[in-house]
Amino acid sequence: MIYLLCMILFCIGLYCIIIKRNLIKIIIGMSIIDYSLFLFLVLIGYRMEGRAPIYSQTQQVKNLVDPIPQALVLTAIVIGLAVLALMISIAIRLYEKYGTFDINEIRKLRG
Amino acid sequence: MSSMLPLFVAFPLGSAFLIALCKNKKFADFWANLCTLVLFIMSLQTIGILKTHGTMVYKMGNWAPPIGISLVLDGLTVLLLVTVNLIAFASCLFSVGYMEKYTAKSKYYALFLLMLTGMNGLVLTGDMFNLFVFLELAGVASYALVAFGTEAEELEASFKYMVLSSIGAAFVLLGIGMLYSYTSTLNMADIARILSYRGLSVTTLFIGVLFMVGFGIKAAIVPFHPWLPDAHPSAPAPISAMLSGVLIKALGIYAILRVFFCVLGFGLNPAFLEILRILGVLSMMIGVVLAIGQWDIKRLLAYHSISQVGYVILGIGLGTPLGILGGLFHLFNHSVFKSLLFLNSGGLDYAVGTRNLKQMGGLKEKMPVTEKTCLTASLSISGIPPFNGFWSKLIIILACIQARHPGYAFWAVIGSILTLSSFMKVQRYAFYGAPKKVMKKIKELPPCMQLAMIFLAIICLFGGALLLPMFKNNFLQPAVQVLLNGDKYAEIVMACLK
Amino acid sequence: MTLIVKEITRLTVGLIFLFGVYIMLHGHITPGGGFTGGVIIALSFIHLVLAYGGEYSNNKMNRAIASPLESFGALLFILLALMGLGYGGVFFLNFISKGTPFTLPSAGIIPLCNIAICLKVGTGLFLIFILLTMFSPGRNK
Amino acid sequence: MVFMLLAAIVAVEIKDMLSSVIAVGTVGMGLSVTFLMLKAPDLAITQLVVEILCLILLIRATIKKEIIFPKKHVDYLRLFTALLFILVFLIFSYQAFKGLPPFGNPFMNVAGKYLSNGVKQTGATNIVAAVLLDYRAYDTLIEASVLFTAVMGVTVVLRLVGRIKNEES
Repeated sequence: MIYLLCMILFCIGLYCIIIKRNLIKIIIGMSIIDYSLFLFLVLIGYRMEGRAPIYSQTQQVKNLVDPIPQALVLTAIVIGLAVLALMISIAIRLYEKYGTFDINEIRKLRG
Repeated sequence: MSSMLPLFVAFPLGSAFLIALCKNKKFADFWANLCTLVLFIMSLQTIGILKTHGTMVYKMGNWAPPIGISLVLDGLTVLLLVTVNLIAFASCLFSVGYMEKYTAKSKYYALFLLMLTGMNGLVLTGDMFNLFVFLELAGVASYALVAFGTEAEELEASFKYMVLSSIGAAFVLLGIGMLYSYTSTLNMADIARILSYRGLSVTTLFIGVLFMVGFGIKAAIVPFHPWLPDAHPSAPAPISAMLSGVLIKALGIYAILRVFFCVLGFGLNPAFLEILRILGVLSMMIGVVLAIGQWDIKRLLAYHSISQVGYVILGIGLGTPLGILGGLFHLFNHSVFKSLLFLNSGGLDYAVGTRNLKQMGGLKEKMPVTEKTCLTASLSISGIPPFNGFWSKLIIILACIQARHPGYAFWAVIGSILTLSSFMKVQRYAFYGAPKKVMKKIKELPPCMQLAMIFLAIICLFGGALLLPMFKNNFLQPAVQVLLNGDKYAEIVMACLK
Repeated sequence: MTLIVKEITRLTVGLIFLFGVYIMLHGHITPGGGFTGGVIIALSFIHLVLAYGGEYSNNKMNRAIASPLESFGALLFILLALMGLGYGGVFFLNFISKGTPFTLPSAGIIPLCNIAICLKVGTGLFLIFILLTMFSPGRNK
Repeated sequence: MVFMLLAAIVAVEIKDMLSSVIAVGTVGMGLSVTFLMLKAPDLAITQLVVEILCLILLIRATIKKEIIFPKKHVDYLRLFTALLFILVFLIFSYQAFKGLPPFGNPFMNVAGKYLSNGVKQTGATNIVAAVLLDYRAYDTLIEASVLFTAVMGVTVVLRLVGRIKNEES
C-alpha cells in the first residue's frame, strides 16, 4: 500500500510537532506534514502508465493523469508557503524576545 | 439577484487590497467602516431573498457544478452571514477608537477585511476544497491579528494557535483528499449524492473522524481547546470579539454542521448525535469551571466562549427540531453578547490600562455607558429573563427534557448558574466597590466605541423578539430546516440548478 | 561576497528573470504558470540581494515600489474577475475569445490571470524575504 | 519515497539545526522528483522553486543563532501516548484506505470531463492551468489572497514598535 508510506511520513511530522520542544523543529514538522499531504493528493490522481495532463501538438495523447489533484496541490503549496513564512517570522520575533527557540523556556502562558 | 453572492467575497477582498494600496489612516477608517456597513445591509437583504426565491445556487464562471465551483445560499448560510457581518460591523466601528493605541492601523483594517472575506466565503461556498482555502484565509489573517501587538505573550499565543490550527487544517485537507478519491468530485451536493447511495463504510467513518478533529480544533471543543484561552485574550479587543464571536462559529461549528449534516449525511445518526452531546456537555462544564478562577477579564471571557460553544453543540446534538432551534439561536445570541463583552473588556483596557480585575474598581461613575452595556451582556450570558441569552438557554433546556435527556438539562442549568456567579465577580470588581487611586483620570470612551457597544446592547435586549413567529419563520426556521433535511441537501441543490 | 560570486550573479540574474517571464507567459501551454514564474522572478531578485547585500538591490527594487505593486497585482486579478461580472453577468467568466490552442495569445483570460498572479507572488515573496533579512533585533527600542 | 522517509527521520532527529534544515531540503527535493515521476511537471517545478525559497527562509531563521540545548529530559509518558496515538491512527488509516479505489485507477468522474472538453472550452492546452485558472479560478483568487495575507502578516509581525505608549502611564 503506497498510501501507507505517505501516512508514515504524515506521522513523522506529527510526532515531531508533539515531541520536540524547539520552534524550528516544530516548523519543520509542519512542513513535513504538508509534504506528505501533497504527496497523498498527487498519488490519488495517478493513473498507471499515465501521461502528464498537457496536450501536445504533434502526438495524440491518451491516458492522462487526473488534473484536479494537481491543481489542488498547487493551491495547497502556496498556502503552505504562506503559513510557513508567517511562522518563521513569528519564530524570529520570539527569538528576539526570549533569546531561545526552546518552548520550555518560552512558556509564559498557562493553559 | 443571485449575482449579489460573489460580492460578499469580492467587496471586502477588493477593499482590503485598496486599503493596503493607499496607506492613509483616515481613508482606511472610513472605507473599512463603509465596507462592513454595506456588507451588513447586504446580509440583511439575503433574508428577504431567501424568503422569495428559496435556496439559491450561483455558478462561478458559469460552469455548472460539479465542473466549477458553486456558491449556495440557504437558511443556515443566511443565519451565519447575518451574524458574521453584524459582529464585523460593530467591531469595525469599535476599532476606529481602540486601534489608535497601535501602529499600522491601515494594515490592521486590511487584515480585518481579509478575515471577514474568509468567513463570508466559507459560509457561502458549496465546494469542499474551496471551504479549505477559505478556512486557511481566515486562519492566516487571524494568526497575524493575534500577534498584532508584537508583545512576547501575543507572539507566543499566536504561535501556539498557529501550530494547532495548522494541524487541524492538515487533517481537513487529508479528509478532503480521501473524500475526493472516494467520490471523485469536490462539489458538496455531488459528494452527498454519491455517498448517500454508497452507504456507511470504514472509509467514511475515518473521514468523519478527520473532519471532527480538524474542525474541532477550529471550534475549540474541549479536547482541542488549549489554544483558545491564550489566543483570544492576546488579540486586540475588536479582534477578540471577532474571534470569539464569529470565527470559532463560522470556521468550527458551521463547518461541522455543514459537513456532517449535509455532506456526509451523519446528521440523524444517533451515535453521532450522542458524541456531539457528550462533547457539548464536556466543553460546557470544563470551560465554565476554568473560567471561575480567572482574574484576567479577557481570559475569563475566553473560557466562557468554550463553555457557551458547548451549549450550542449540546442543543444541536439533541437532534430534535426544538433542540436545533435552541442551538442555532444560542449561536446567534452568543455572538452578540460575547462580542459585546469583549468590546467592554477592550474599553476597560483602553481606559484603565490593565486587564486584571483586582486592579479595577469603582468605574461605575466614570464609565456609565460601559457599565450599562456590560451589565446587559453579563445578564444575557448568564440567562436572566428579559435578555436574549435566557430564551435560547430556555429552549435548549426544554428541548433536553423533551428529548428525554434530563441529565443534560441538569448540567446546562448548573453551567448557567456558574456563569452567573463568575459574571457577578466581573461586575463587582470592575464597576462597584471603592474606586482606586489610579482611577481618577479615567474618562468615558470615545463616541464611536460607545456607539458600537450600545448597538450590540440593544440587540441583546431585544434579541428575544427573534422568537416571535414573524422573525422566526424567516430567519431561524429555514436554518433549522436545512439541518433537519440534511440528507436531502443534494436534491435541493440539484433542483436549483435546473 | 567575493568577486566571483558577484560576477556570476550578474551574468545569471538576467537569465533567471527571463526564464521566470517565459514560464509565466507560457503557463497555459506548457508546465508552469503565474505562481511558478512569480517565485522564479522573486528568486532572481533574492539572488541579487544575497550576492550584493541589501543596499544594492534596494536601488533596483525597493520596498516602496514592491508593496504597491503587490496590491496592484491583486487588484488586477479581482478586476479581471469583476470584468467577467460586468461583461457576461458572471463572476470569473472567461470572456475573451479562446483563440487557437498552442499559440501564445490563446485561452482567454488565463494568461492575463497568470500575469496578475505573477506580479503579486513575485513582489510578495520578495517583500517577505527583504523583511526577514532586514529585520535585526538590535534596532529595537 | 523511501529516500524521503529516511531524510524526514534524519530531519526530525538530528541535533544540529542547520543539518536538520538541509535534511528537510532533501525531503522537498525528493518530493519534487516524485512529482515528476507521477507525471505532474507543474508541481515538480513549483515544488522545486518553493523549496529553494523555504530553505533560504529557514536558513535565515536559524543561522547565526547560538542554539543552547536544554538538558535532555525525555518525557516517557508523553512519548508513549504520542506513539500510541500514531499507531492507532496508522491502523485506522490502513483500514480506511482499503475502501478507496486502488492506486493507479482513480474514478475520474469530473476529471474526465475536464480532460475531454478542457481544450475546447478554455483554449488552454495545459489542463492543470485550465483547471486552476478557469474552472476553479475562484480558488486561485483566494489562494493569492492567502499569500497576500501572509505578506501583510509578516510586515505586521516584524514591526519594530507595536503599540503607541501613553505618555501618562
